[in-house]
Amino acid sequence: MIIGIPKETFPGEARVAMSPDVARRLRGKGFELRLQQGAGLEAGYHDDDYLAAGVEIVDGEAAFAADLVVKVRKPSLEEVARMKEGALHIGFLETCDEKDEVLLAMFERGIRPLAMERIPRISRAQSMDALSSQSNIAGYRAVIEAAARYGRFFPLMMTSAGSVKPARVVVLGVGVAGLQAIATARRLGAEVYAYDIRPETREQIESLGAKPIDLDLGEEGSGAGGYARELSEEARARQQEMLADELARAHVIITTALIPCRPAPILVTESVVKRMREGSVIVDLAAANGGNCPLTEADKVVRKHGVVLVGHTNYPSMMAGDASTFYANNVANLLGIMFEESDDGPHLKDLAEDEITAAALVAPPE
Amino acid sequence: MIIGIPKETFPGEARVAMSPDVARRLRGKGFELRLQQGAGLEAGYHDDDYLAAGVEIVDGEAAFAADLVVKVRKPSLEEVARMKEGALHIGFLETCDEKDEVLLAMFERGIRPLAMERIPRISRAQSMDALSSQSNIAGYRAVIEAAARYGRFFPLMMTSAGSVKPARVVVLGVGVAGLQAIATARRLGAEVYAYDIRPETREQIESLGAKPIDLDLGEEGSGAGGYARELSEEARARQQEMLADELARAHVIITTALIPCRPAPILVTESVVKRMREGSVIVDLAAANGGNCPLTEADKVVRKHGVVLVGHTNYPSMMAGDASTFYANNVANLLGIMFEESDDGPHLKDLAEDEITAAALVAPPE
Amino acid sequence: MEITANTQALAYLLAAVLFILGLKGLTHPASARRGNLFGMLGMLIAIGATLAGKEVDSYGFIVAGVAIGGVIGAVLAARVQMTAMPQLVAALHSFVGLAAVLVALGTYLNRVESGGLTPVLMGELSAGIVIGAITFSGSVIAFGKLQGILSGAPVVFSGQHLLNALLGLVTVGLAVWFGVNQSLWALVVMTALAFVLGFTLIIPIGGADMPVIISMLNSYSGWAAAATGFTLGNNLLIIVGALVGFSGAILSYIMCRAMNRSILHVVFGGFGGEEGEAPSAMAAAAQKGVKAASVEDAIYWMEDADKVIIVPGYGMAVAQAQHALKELMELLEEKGVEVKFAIHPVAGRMPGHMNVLLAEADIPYDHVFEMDEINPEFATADVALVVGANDVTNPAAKSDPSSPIYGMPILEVGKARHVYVIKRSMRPGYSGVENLLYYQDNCSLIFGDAKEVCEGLVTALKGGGH
Amino acid sequence: MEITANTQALAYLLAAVLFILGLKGLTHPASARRGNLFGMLGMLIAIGATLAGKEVDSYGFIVAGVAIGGVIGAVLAARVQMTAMPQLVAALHSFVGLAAVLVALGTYLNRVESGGLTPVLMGELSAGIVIGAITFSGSVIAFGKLQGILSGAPVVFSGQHLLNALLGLVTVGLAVWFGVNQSLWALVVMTALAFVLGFTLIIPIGGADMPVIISMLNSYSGWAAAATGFTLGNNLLIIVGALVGFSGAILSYIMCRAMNRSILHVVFGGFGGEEGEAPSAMAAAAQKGVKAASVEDAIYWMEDADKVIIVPGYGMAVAQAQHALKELMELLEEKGVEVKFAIHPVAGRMPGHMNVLLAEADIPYDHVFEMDEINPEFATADVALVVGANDVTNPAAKSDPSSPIYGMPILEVGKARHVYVIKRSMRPGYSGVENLLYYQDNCSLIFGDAKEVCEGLVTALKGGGH
Amino acid sequence: MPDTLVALYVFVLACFVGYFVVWGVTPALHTPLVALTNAISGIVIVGALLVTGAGSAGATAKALGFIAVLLASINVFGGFLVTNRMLAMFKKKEKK
Amino acid sequence: MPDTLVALYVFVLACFVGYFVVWGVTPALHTPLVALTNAISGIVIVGALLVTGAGSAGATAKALGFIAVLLASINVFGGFLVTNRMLAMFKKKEKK
Ligand SMILES: NC(=O)c1ccc[n+]([C@@H]2O[C@H](COP(=O)([O-])OP(=O)(O)OC[C@H]3O[C@@H](n4cnc5c(N)ncnc54)[C@H](OP(=O)(O)O)[C@@H]3O)[C@@H](O)[C@H]2O)c1
Ligand SMILES: NC(=O)c1ccc[n+]([C@@H]2O[C@H](COP(=O)([O-])OP(=O)(O)OC[C@H]3O[C@@H](n4cnc5c(N)ncnc54)[C@H](OP(=O)(O)O)[C@@H]3O)[C@@H](O)[C@H]2O)c1
Ligand SMILES: NC(=O)c1ccc[n+]([C@@H]2O[C@H](COP(=O)([O-])OP(=O)(O)OC[C@H]3O[C@@H](n4cnc5c(N)ncnc54)[C@H](O)[C@@H]3O)[C@@H](O)[C@H]2O)c1
Ligand SMILES: NC(=O)c1ccc[n+]([C@@H]2O[C@H](COP(=O)([O-])OP(=O)(O)OC[C@H]3O[C@@H](n4cnc5c(N)ncnc54)[C@H](O)[C@@H]3O)[C@@H](O)[C@H]2O)c1
Repeated sequence: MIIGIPKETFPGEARVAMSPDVARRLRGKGFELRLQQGAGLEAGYHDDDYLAAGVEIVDGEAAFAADLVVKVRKPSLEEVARMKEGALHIGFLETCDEKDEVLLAMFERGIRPLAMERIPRISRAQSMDALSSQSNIAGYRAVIEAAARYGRFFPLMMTSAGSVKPARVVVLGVGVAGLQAIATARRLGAEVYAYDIRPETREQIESLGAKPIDLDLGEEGSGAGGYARELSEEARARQQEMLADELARAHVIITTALIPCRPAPILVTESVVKRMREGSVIVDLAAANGGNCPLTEADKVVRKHGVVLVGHTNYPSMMAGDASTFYANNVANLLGIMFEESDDGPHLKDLAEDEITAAALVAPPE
Repeated sequence: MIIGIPKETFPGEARVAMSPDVARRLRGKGFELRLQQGAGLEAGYHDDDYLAAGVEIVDGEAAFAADLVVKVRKPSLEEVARMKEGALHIGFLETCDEKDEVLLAMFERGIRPLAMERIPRISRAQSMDALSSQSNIAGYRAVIEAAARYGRFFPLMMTSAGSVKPARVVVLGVGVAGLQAIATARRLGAEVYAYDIRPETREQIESLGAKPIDLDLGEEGSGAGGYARELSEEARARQQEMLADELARAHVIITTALIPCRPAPILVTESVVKRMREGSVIVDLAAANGGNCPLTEADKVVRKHGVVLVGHTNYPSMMAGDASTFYANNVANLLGIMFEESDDGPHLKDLAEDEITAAALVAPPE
Repeated sequence: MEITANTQALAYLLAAVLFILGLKGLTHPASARRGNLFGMLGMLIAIGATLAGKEVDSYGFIVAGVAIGGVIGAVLAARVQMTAMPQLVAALHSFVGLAAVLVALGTYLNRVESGGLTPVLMGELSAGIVIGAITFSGSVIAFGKLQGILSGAPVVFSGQHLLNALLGLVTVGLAVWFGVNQSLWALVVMTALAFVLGFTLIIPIGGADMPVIISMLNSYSGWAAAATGFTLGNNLLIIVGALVGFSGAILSYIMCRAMNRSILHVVFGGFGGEEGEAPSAMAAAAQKGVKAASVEDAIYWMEDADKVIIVPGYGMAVAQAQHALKELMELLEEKGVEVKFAIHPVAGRMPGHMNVLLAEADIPYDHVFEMDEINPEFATADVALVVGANDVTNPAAKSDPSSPIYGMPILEVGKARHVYVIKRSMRPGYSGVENLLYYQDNCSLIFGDAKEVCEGLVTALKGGGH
Repeated sequence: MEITANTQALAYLLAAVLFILGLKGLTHPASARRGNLFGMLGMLIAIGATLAGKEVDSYGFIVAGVAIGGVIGAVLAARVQMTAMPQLVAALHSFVGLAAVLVALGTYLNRVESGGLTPVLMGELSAGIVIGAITFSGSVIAFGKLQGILSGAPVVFSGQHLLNALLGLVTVGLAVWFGVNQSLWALVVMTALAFVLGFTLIIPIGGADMPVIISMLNSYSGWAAAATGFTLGNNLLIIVGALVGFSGAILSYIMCRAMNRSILHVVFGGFGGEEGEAPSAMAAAAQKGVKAASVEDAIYWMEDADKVIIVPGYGMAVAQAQHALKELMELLEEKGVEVKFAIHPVAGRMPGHMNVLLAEADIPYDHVFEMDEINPEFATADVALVVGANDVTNPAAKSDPSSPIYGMPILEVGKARHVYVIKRSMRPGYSGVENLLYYQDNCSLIFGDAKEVCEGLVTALKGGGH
Repeated sequence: MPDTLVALYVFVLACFVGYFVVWGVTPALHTPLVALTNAISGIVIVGALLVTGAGSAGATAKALGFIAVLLASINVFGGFLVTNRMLAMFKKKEKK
Repeated sequence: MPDTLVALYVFVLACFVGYFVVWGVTPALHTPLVALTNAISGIVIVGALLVTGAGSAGATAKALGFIAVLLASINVFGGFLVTNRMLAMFKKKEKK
């Protein structure tokens, strides 16, 4: 079983789908690995490190021409064309649309794609859940970004040259990223408030020492599989209104509210932004899906009404070293349930049998 | 007594020497304040805020033509020319050379400069000590900067996608900035080591939960007034050598070692930088004085031998809001001992009488 | 060899002192075994001095009785299963009660012959008989409940307290009648009623309260002995009886307090009846056959363990117990215990949840281990302390393919010598699966908020008092 | 009205029970006043029963003695300065001792006449006289030292223990001689020697240990009373004597433990002699006239205060006591105490030093106040707890223009009702200036590492035992 | 003092001792302590001995006494041995 | 039992009570407790009364007894009142 790891070509992507350590582990299980030259460089992993782990360093063609291609980001049409017929592909597919052209191109060539984002959120699958592992990084990084862009202290400080009040940080959306953001902002000494529509997050917020914001929307926010569901029109308006005062008093807002395959809900309206103090910061982790604040511009940092709006869409890539290791671990754990060890190397199991692989495998549309 | 607050003209300087709140306090004591239009804008203070505090908004000329000019940075020759003869000037003078041309220009025009950096480090003067208040900001900000430039986590993290070890942060020089850097890095969850030549810092390092690095240099490092003294050639070499291994294992180094009026001691040599892991970060707070690492380039962020070297020289300006408030408080406290309240406004006291003002006042060279 | 009354009195005093020291010794593990020895020695001296005294001059029955009784007692004690101890103690109690009744009756008979019956004596006699009889039948019921012959469930019926009060009054009335009129039938009916009273007093009490009741019956048997002492004019019996009587009562009170029960509620089954959260968790646990433990039980094993592994989970986060854990760690380390923290990769509700909190509490990184590193160490740990973790310790993940967490690697806490789990109830964790760990022999649950329990552990570890 | 011996015995028993309840009551503030009442009642019953008994049939001297003594005692007690209490107690002790000697001598004289002298009685008599005499002269010395008539410094001379042992032996020898030979001169010499022994036993003991010695002499006076009881065959005296004797001894031990002293060292002045850190800090404090206090003293005022203000300083950081302070805060708040933290702008060694640490311990921001906000509140605080802060609380900054910190604004902790300062020694803080706060009347120092002391406060607050 | 009064004195004092003696017991020792107290309450054996051993005792009394001795003996022997077994479980391992 | 033996019983038991009774005293109450114990030790007054009040007592004994009564009275009255004064200081303010 030959695994190919091409270099990521998505603009600004610094991650790589495999780390030297994980590669060594997979080698031990009988996989052959081929890494495109320089694929790990931006994540801080040199070709030499991979070589030492038993990985073959190849060119781009060879990396794609493997039995199993492991990538981080969605491949381009051109990349699909370079893959072997009937190969397996593991990576984020970044689409909810089964008729997506890249998917169709894969199906056409008999390539079976496993979408990392479709791995179900059950306890057993947590070690393969790349969405979580990367969100975690985004949550941490978002706070660092906010602190770096905020022209004041996060912590309370009483000094002989005067006192500064702690920054008031509000985190919207308390999934994996939101929780890590809460934790990190708390560490830096900010006063942290958080809000989510799923009521079970209340206890989780408090378990990190932050304060939950309670709103009564008259509607239940928990959806299937631990995700949130989309609110009714009416409830959304009520939510915006009820949040407004809390948000206007905030100095830093970190938004992470997402609903799978839907545009991100709007939580921070322009009128709220106008009311915020000069120099406040909004880090919008939902920027790629339209943003939780309509003023955010994806992949840009802009200043509007005196507020800095950070619209980066790829935080994990800013911490490519750890992000790549996490991702590689997720992939390796997934391979662990996909293959059976045997004397002549790993054997692919029936992917329909395990609920995890069954869910991750994208089937051609009927 | 008219106090003029001009806009800072030093490139990249965002601070202002007065904040609206402090201005209000000084107004209450009978001072008249004239602020150059837009002087506070970059620090997040609008002219309106000052107006509301009773400050007159004037043009640059009027701001300089006051009885007492309060600035942050050293004035230019041209600015000195705009000041009134016999006026007082309060601000950093940024020189140890009494024959400095700006100083000479002042003396020539009978202007009496009080240098903020010369305020003695005695308990009583702590509230006027702008060096401390600004160093404090630099220490905090240096860590935020490091975290933003470091492609990995600071904290230990054990997750289902693998574990990351905490970042190993070494702080060199444990003055005000160093202590705040230790505290901030610890908050973010890094493993923090610190070193200073003054032995009394050991306990202070531990009081922040970090680990002191002990070196035996065979020489005492404490100088007068709480500052360090310069080491002998021999001791310096021994220091570099003994630190090398500790530093090579570090992922983030924050250097703050300074000796007043001397070039910064070299603590991180090029050979150490070469040994550091790819992607490590060095934040050199001594960059303006030549740097504690010879590879640092002042005011630039460079990558050498895979290590990111941050050479910013004006961290307080990155947090201009809080920095300006602190500075303004320091100035106001200094004014508090310079002037006597009386019915017809504040009266200047004999500056030679109080040990603090006596030390801050720069006398013309004989 | 016959001894004088004075020598006997001195010997009795010595025996009494030894009993006191014995009881005191049993309050602390370090002196407990010595305490038991003191008790034995005291009993030896007491019996010896009695036999050597001038009142005893016929030994046949005595030797036979002691020999037979001794052998039976020794065999019982040696053979009984550790788990059947409570029953045995209940059975032994009943013997004391019956013996007290018999002694009183015997004394009565002897005195009737020798003619030394005074109202005071008759009163003392009655007290001995009544208390002894209650002790006897009460203990028999307790034995039955513990042994499973009778249902362990509390048998509560309306009017129960009224009935008891009535029975008690009538019994006392009969005692007075007997004292005044020396009427034998009064004696007989009184004795019978006392037996009934013992029955009605204990039958309503549920199995969970049995330990307290055993202690309470113990106290009764002490009073019976004291009454006998009064009857016989024997100071040793009085001292020891009072000692046992009062200390038994206090002990019952202490046990109730530790179990968060009201003593009134226990002694008069079904009284009060409102139960706090802890007991109901305990009740649920008892129903499932899960062992509940106290903070002190855990400390007992932790304080001189070689290695303690602490396993934090989401409950630690909810309770914000990390600071208390830090203190616990420090105290244990002061006592030379090696303390490690075991972090499961998915403990808590976000990646690194435990790490953030442990770091906040300043728990050094070198004490914190990930699952793969620490799993082999559980087998060598004396105590695994699970603080609000659940799913991540559930052996069902390894053994039960139908479980939704099947296949998830877990922390193998079950391999430690003793496992103590801190949680508030029998409710499951995030995955909703019941934790099989709790049914293991070496595992006990300490119910309560993680922070409060951990603070309790700290306090207990610091000792406090005496 | 004369009562029978039986009634008297019952009354005596009641009195004894009241004394026991009285002492028990005094162990806890809530029951202390009731305890004292019990004591008084017990004494009233004891005296009443004695006077009503058949042994007493001449009342003249008695009424006179009680009247005069009562008035003197009452006046003394009402007039004495609070600070002179220890002296008064010492003086009262001496009276008990002397009374015991006189009673023994009187009994001897009475018996010589009525002719009931047995060796046992003579032994009991001797014990009463010797212990009484030691109590008397020892208390006189203690009084002298406390009153300042004698130097408070320990008077240690070589051979002192040998001398005491010798004196003791000779006294015992004389007692035996007296018992066997009824020799009056032996009695007289023995009495004299016992007085001397009291002197030589107490004179070496330093002023700091006087509280313990007072309690020890108390114990002696109890034994003297018990001996008198044996002589007179009076069970009440025996019970109360033993009670006072033993509890006094235990109390001395407890006090020594609380002060970190060795009881041997105290009772035989100059024994052992090695002193730990704490006592030496205490010694330095005592020398400067600064009050040292215990954790329990501070808790006594804190636990039902309305407001406690905690002032952390560099010492809290050094000791890393912030987590313990958090727990202290929570416990106090549970008891309804308002807790605030007062942060001086230059506390610690860097700007915001305290803020970082308090945030680490999760102390909510709304509990943390800066100097200007909190200074007006000290006047309404019941307790200001200064944890390792020094310079920032030094009133010299306001009052002493020659001080290097003159002009620095400070936290005005001195205005609180009680101030407790936790630090390890009498060493000054960063500025090297002595802190005038410590000499204020309302200020006491608790010596020790800030973390340990704060944990001690937490433990004490939780109660522990009984 | 008459014997009954003496007995009362002794009784009252012993009650106090009983009250104080078990406070502060470690919960882990609750059960062994009950067992020991039980064993000690076997002191009625002294009464049984006195009844049985009295030369003057009638046959019925002797029989009653005999049973009492037997029962109390079971209690005494059984009680102490059970306590001992319980305490054996509490033997901690030696510290290195 | 002979009186001396009774006395011994009572003495031993009272010693135990004395041993147990003051454990757990709050340190703040150390001094008042000493004061109360002192007052209680004034129980020698009972002895003094017996000596003085005995009809058979000689003059010397009476004199000694009188002084003893006087001294012990000072102690009793002084002791309890002093304790009371000390405890008054310990009155806490009422909680609202
Ligand atoms: N780490 C992640 O990223 C992540 C994300 C999402 C889900 N999860 C899931 O979360 C679970 C984590 O396992 P876990 O063992 O840490 O937690 P858990 O299985 O959810 O168990 C937590 C236990 O703590 C107890 N508890 C709650 N509050 C308490 C308090 N105040 N005091 C004492 N006990 C308290 C609860 O029992 P009582 O109610 O009886 O007290 C509960 O049984 C796994 O199933 C994992 O898959 C993890
Ligand atoms: N905040 C700043 O930026 C800064 C910077 C530099 C200097 N300073 C100066 O530092 C001082 C700060 O005042 P401060 O009141 O916080 O500190 P301080 O005056 O230095 O007093 C600290 C006290 O804590 C005690 N201590 C030390 N370790 C302890 C431990 N482990 N346990 C208990 N006590 C301990 C010490 O007494 P023992 O030795 O007897 O225990 C000492 O008296 C001021 O003089 C200020 O001017 C401040
Ligand atoms: N196996 C597992 O047990 C496992 C693994 C990973 C995540 N999870 C759970 O899955 C859930 C989702 O995690 P995620 O980080 O991927 O979520 P996500 O990225 O899909 O969304 C982020 C958060 O935004 C919230 N949100 C959506 N609409 C909102 C609105 N209008 N207002 C406020 N908040 C809104 C969601 O509730 C969610 O908490 C979490 O509960 C997480 O714990 C479980
Ligand atoms: N009034 C006061 O009490 C007061 C106020 C402010 C600062 N201070 C004290 O003044 C001192 C200096 O503070 P600062 O921040 O201005 O110092 P700084 O900026 O002058 O120097 C920073 C640190 O670098 C260290 N250093 C110099 N050469 C070094 C070398 N070769 N190797 C390692 N370290 C070296 C110095 O010891 C100092 O700690 C501190 O002790 C501070 O606490 C006192």
